[in-house]
Amino acid sequence: MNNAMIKRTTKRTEYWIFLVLIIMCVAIQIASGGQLLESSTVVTILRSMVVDGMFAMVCLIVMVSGGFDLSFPAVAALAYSLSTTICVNMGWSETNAWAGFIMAIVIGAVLGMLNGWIISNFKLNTMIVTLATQTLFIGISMGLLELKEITSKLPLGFRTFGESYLFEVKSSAGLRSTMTTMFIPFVIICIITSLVLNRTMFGRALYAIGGNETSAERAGYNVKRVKFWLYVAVGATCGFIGMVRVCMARQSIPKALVGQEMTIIPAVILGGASIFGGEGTVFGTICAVGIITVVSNSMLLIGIDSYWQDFFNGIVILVGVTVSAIQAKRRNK
Amino acid sequence: GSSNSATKETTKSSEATASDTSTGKDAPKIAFVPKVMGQAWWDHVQENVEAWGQENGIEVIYKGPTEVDAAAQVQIMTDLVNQGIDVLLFSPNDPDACEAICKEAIDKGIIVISTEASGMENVTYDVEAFDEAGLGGFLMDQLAAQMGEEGKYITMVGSMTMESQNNWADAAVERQKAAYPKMELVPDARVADDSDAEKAYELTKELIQKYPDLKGILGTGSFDAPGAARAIQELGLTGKVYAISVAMPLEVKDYLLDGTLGSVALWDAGVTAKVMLNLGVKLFNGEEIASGANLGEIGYDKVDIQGKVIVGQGQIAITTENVDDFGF
Amino acid sequence: MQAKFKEYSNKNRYSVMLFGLMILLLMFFSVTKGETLWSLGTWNGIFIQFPEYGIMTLGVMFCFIIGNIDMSFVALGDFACIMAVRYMAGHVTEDMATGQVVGVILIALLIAIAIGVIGGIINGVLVAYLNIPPVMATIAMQLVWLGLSTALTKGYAVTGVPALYTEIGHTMLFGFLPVPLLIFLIIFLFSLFLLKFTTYGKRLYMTGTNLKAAKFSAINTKAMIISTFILCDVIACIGCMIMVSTMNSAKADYGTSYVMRVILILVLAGVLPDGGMGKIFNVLLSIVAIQIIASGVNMFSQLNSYYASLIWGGLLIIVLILSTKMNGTGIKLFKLKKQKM
Amino acid sequence: MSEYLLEMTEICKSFAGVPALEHVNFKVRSGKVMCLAGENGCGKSTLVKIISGVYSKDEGEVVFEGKPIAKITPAEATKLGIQVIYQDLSIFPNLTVMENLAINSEITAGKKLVNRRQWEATAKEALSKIGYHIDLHAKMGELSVADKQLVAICRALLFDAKLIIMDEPTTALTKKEVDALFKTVCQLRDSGIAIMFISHKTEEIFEISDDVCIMRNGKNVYAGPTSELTPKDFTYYMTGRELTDDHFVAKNISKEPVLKVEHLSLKNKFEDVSFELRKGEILGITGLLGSGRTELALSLFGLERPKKGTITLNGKQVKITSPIMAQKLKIGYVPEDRLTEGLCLQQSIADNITLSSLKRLSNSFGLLKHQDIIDDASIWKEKFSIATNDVNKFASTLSGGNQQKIVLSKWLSNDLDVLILNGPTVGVDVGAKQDIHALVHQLANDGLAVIIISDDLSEVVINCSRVVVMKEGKIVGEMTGDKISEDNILEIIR
Ligand SMILES: Nc1ncnc2c1ncn2[C@@H]1O[C@H](COP(=O)(O)OP(=O)(O)OP(=O)(O)O)[C@@H](O)[C@H]1O
Ligand SMILES: Nc1ncnc2c1ncn2[C@@H]1O[C@H](COP(=O)(O)OP(=O)(O)OP(=O)(O)O)[C@@H](O)[C@H]1O
Ligand SMILES: [Mg+2]
Ligand SMILES: [Mg+2]
Repeated sequence: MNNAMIKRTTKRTEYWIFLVLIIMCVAIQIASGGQLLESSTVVTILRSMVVDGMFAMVCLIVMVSGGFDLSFPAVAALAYSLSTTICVNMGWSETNAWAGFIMAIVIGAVLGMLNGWIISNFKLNTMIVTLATQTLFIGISMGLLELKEITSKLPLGFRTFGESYLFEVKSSAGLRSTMTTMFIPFVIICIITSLVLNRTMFGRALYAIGGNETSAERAGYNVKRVKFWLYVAVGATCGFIGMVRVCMARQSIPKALVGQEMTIIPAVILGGASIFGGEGTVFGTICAVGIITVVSNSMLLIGIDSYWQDFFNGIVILVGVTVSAIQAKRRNK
Repeated sequence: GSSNSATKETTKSSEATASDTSTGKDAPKIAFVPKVMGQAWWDHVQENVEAWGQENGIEVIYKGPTEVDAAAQVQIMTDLVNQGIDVLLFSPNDPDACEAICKEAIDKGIIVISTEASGMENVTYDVEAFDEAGLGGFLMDQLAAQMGEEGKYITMVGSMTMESQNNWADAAVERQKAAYPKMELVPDARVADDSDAEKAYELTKELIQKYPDLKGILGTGSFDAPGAARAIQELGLTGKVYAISVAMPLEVKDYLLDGTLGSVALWDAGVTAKVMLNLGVKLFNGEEIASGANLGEIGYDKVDIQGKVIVGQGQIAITTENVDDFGF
Repeated sequence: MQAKFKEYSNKNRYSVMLFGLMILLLMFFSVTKGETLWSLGTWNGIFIQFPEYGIMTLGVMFCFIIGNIDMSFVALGDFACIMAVRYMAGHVTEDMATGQVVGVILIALLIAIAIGVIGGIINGVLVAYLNIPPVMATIAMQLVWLGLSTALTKGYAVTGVPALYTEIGHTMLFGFLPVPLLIFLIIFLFSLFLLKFTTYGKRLYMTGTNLKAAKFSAINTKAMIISTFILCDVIACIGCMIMVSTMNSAKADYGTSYVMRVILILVLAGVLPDGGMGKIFNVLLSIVAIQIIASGVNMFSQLNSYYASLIWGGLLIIVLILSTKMNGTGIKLFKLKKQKM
Repeated sequence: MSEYLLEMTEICKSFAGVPALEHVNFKVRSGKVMCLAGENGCGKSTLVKIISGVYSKDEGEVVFEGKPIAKITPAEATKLGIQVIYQDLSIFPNLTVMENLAINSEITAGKKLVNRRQWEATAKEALSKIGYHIDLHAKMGELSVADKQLVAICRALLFDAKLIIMDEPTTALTKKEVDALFKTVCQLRDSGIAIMFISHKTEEIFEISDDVCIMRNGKNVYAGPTSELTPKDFTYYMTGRELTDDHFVAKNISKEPVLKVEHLSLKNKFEDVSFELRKGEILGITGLLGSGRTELALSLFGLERPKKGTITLNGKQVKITSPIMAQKLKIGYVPEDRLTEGLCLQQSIADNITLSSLKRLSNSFGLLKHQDIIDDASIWKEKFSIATNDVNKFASTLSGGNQQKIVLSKWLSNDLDVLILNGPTVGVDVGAKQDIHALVHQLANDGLAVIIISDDLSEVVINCSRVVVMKEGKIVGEMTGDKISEDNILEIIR
């Protein structure tokens, strides 16, 4: 019984990814002369996981359902830039961040509806649909609406919210680092994703659809409805995440997230999600995002020349996917 | 200023006379190609270009690539040149990449004026707010003064492939080697923040972690100083670590006021754009330009012409005193 | 007659749609900007511009047909060009005779092509032997090539392209045919030939439709995948070398915006990365349509370049929806919905 | 209430204008087994999907328990007591056995949240219905086909089903498992549940059914008690022609074996396998699921690399490392799963037929001879009477049996010494089966050496001049001539 359980656990991708994360942390800790686990570094790494981590959750949930979303950065970008632009244009320079959040969530949901409508009504490759909507959303935001970068005019409420922190730590050198409040939404979104995927019938529907869409339909799920609401929820969440980013970076830049999908999607796949759907866990995804963040945030510490960072990043992803591909092959044997 | 409006008058009148005469020259078709669309910096330029267009009654096509990509920019320039314009103004992502299309444009009789591209061959003129080494040296001088001319520093750029930012950073390092022997460039030498203040913030923290005795960060992109300042402030290192870069005044106002940043550098690209527009019209109307000419904007009333390069005195240090003077 | 057309349009619905699209576009721009559109200069511009990414599109098309995707081709091409330009810059001296310069250029081209082959082999091995999903493998390789180029050049453009080479990109043969367009046409005809008239082409489509079945039919699918990546990356490198001649230099990040554009063109042409689908003529139509939109948007001084994105995205959605409706699936789905409600 | 549980009258259904069902009538009695039979593509699965609400009918009336049902969704059908085990089993390969067992009933119950304990209880209850044991936490996709089948049956039993429909449940099962399944079916029938059973295998239908409904081209041609039919009538109704099942008699067997396999072993799959094959002979290989037959065939075709043993072809010892090499050595292989291994559905029939002989159909520069491809394909279309008017149509437009003929032609158009057929008539209707068998006989008599791997014992008996039985990776028996009979084979297997 216990043996069987151990066997099952060691078969899972997230187990390996977690091991890799630990080994990587130890290796970097040694290579950087003990600088990685310095409290301020840890806080910085956790902080920089926030936005990528939340996007990874969104990406994961879509991938579980057998989809492939390229449009989420564009949705987030359009949602937050439109929302902040409205705030600024209405002269709400003092406005509370919540107004912006609500607007962004609504806009995100509306954009998600377009994705959801197309994907649930027409049998189309989701990657292509979201490629199209991504292009469209960028065109709407920068072409049709001509949304501009907002930095100094960003409403005060947004900035204050972004500056707020949970606690502060002092490193051995006496350097103060603060843990951003935005870490809470990150944790909440991870928990919600995990609960939705594992504890609700909606979540099981996503796995079921990802595993075998016709069977899901025959089992009694309304696949179209599930898919539609999935993309609406994803859109709304993207709007929310976008606003978190605006508050953290204290600037709303319509183009800032474009291309982000190319770093998030590899992380999610590294974490055990399958591009064919039906596989993937929150834990594995967090570990994978952890690996990528730790690596990219400690390149300087371990002495990798800045000019070589892209190369090194590429190699890390390559090694990661190779390991999981080989492992998958072994498992299927 | 008054000189400003004076040029406007002359431009207008010369135009009026031009259209009356038998040469039949209409208002020139002018196009301005920025490095990229939709960034605050270039939005500011766009506003200035549009304002100029309204004042002078000349429609200016303002059109740039959607990504910081030389190839995409050249494609747009190709379109414009082929659709028939009289004056092409641009700021290249990559000067070398634009040579060919510029040559074509000049062969077609188009007046070509570039900026931030002092090395270009196939242009009628190149307008610079300052000379390239000048900005790097200027930034270094400012930083050195704040650091007390000693200590370790590092350079930061928006991305490793941004030509002009790299040039300025190189010039800054040159300047340090020549003038500030007690300052030292750390082994990492240069980092890139992907033109993202959040990344600049993370990088700064990481740098300070790695180099506890780091004293200065010299950035050349407009996101460098704001991001670095946030990290410095959070780490409680105000007055111990200094950062400087090119930046938009209002973006760094808070940091200047609370002393996290001593100063940032700026040139008003909007003004430079207007100068280019004025110059373009003058050339279109057949006027000759010589050293000491007045191009109608502050800093350009007595320009210095070296070959094809017209250099103004456009760079400005932004400090607490003048941060509110710009309105952007 | 009508029935015949119906049958034809059912079989070639993408061609029909793209033709319709093209006519609509031309009509629209004729009405709004007729004078500019129908000037020699505009068409000149269109035909000078699309060859460089058009060539890359033809390369990636092969990858799509076999059911793979390549995200690394521009980064690889840039790397190849950097090496080629370095070689040219190092070996061309002022007092060289034209013949010698041509020799150096040819060697440089061979270097670029060789690097394309290497890049293709790496991609192919990652996908065929290590079973890494192509998207992942090529995104990683894209970073690797970009990183290598950045490290080698410190981010600067590599200059020193001989004048003779730069001329290639700007010479009009017989006074009307730009050399890049000629090269595009040659590669187009070559691809057409490969796809339609050779066993390679047939195997490519079959392997793309069902890799396992192809393997069971005594097709060396691993070799097919690798050779397709080689073909794709070599063609992409040629496209990048044309970019070098128009840009007079090589750099780590030239043409990065072409990756998405190329994918967009292919999808618009009905060449989906699922494999086994698509006609090369539709790709040609799609390339031209995309360029007409880009150039068309540039004719309006009040529209910024992002409008091209807007139109591309919108059109792609419409084309996708129409294509499922013509398939019958779209209509069926609607019916199902109605009856259920 | 009538004695009938389900009554279907005048059912019509067409897809995009093409009729699939035309005025179908039949009735199902409670506590009886009704068999639905008919050629490939005659509309059996479509009919099932109409009953279960996956498709909606165009015309006609469905009456269940005396109440007419107008519109129905799959979930509502479940509530009414209709359970379907689809042809493809409708399982979720990425979920565990427990989840697969419980998910349907949870959905039907309209649950919004997941209660693990409840799920586990449900799953255990389901398994207990037929007293079947399996690891609840195993991944469904990793189970064997037979286990998947049983899980699907358990899942169906969870509901208080009044009608259970099984769409070709025996195609992937061997005799032993079929027997186990039939036992379960009898149990269910005796407890008063109506069973609707779809099959292509005549023997099975006569073994299990009380009533039968035979369909042809979307119309039903017979509906009534099975006892009133003879097998001969049955096939006549199904195909519209008289069929004679000729036993294969090898006419000209070569002296020297063309293929000789000695002590071949593949780790965990099969061990120490030796046999000989002569020209003009048809060798049958049969055995239980997982006995390693497929791997043996794959080893002969270069897709597996056996570590030990030798393969001798025409007197020369060879190492076969790839299908390309196998083709060069004149070995052909028709895979067991035609959809994933045999066909490129979205390509033309002609391209599929000629896929492995492109070298012959091109010149020395690799240039295709387009006309030859069409001609070649047309020859096979005639020879095999493939039901299509145009070889340029997609392979997906054909019915299952005709698709199988394409896969066969693909290899037969090569010049072969040895042809290996793995499950050549799986899911193929009797008519097409007959055609395929006749052709194989003719080929063997023309000097081809054939290996048939099959679960269908009657197929093995009719077609083979020699039979090898495998069990757990070893050859456990061999028989020739008159010794070949279903009983003898079964005896060895058990
Ligand atoms: N979704 C669909 N769209 C169009 N045609 C369909 C569809 N489903 C089935 N058909 C057609 O309806 C006919 C009946 O198909 P069905 O699947 O019911 O056959 P079947 O009797 O189950 O065959 P088999 O024995 O091969 O399982 C076939 O000609 C098939 O091509
Ligand atoms: N000795 C063994 N140990 C463990 N697993 C085995 C062994 N032999 C077979 N199996 C497993 O049994 C399953 C079926 O095996 P295989 O494909 O060889 O069956 P087969 O006899 O060809 O059946 P069929 O042709 O009816 O599909 C596979 O999952 C295989 O891994
Ligand atoms: Mg069926
Ligand atoms: Mg098998």
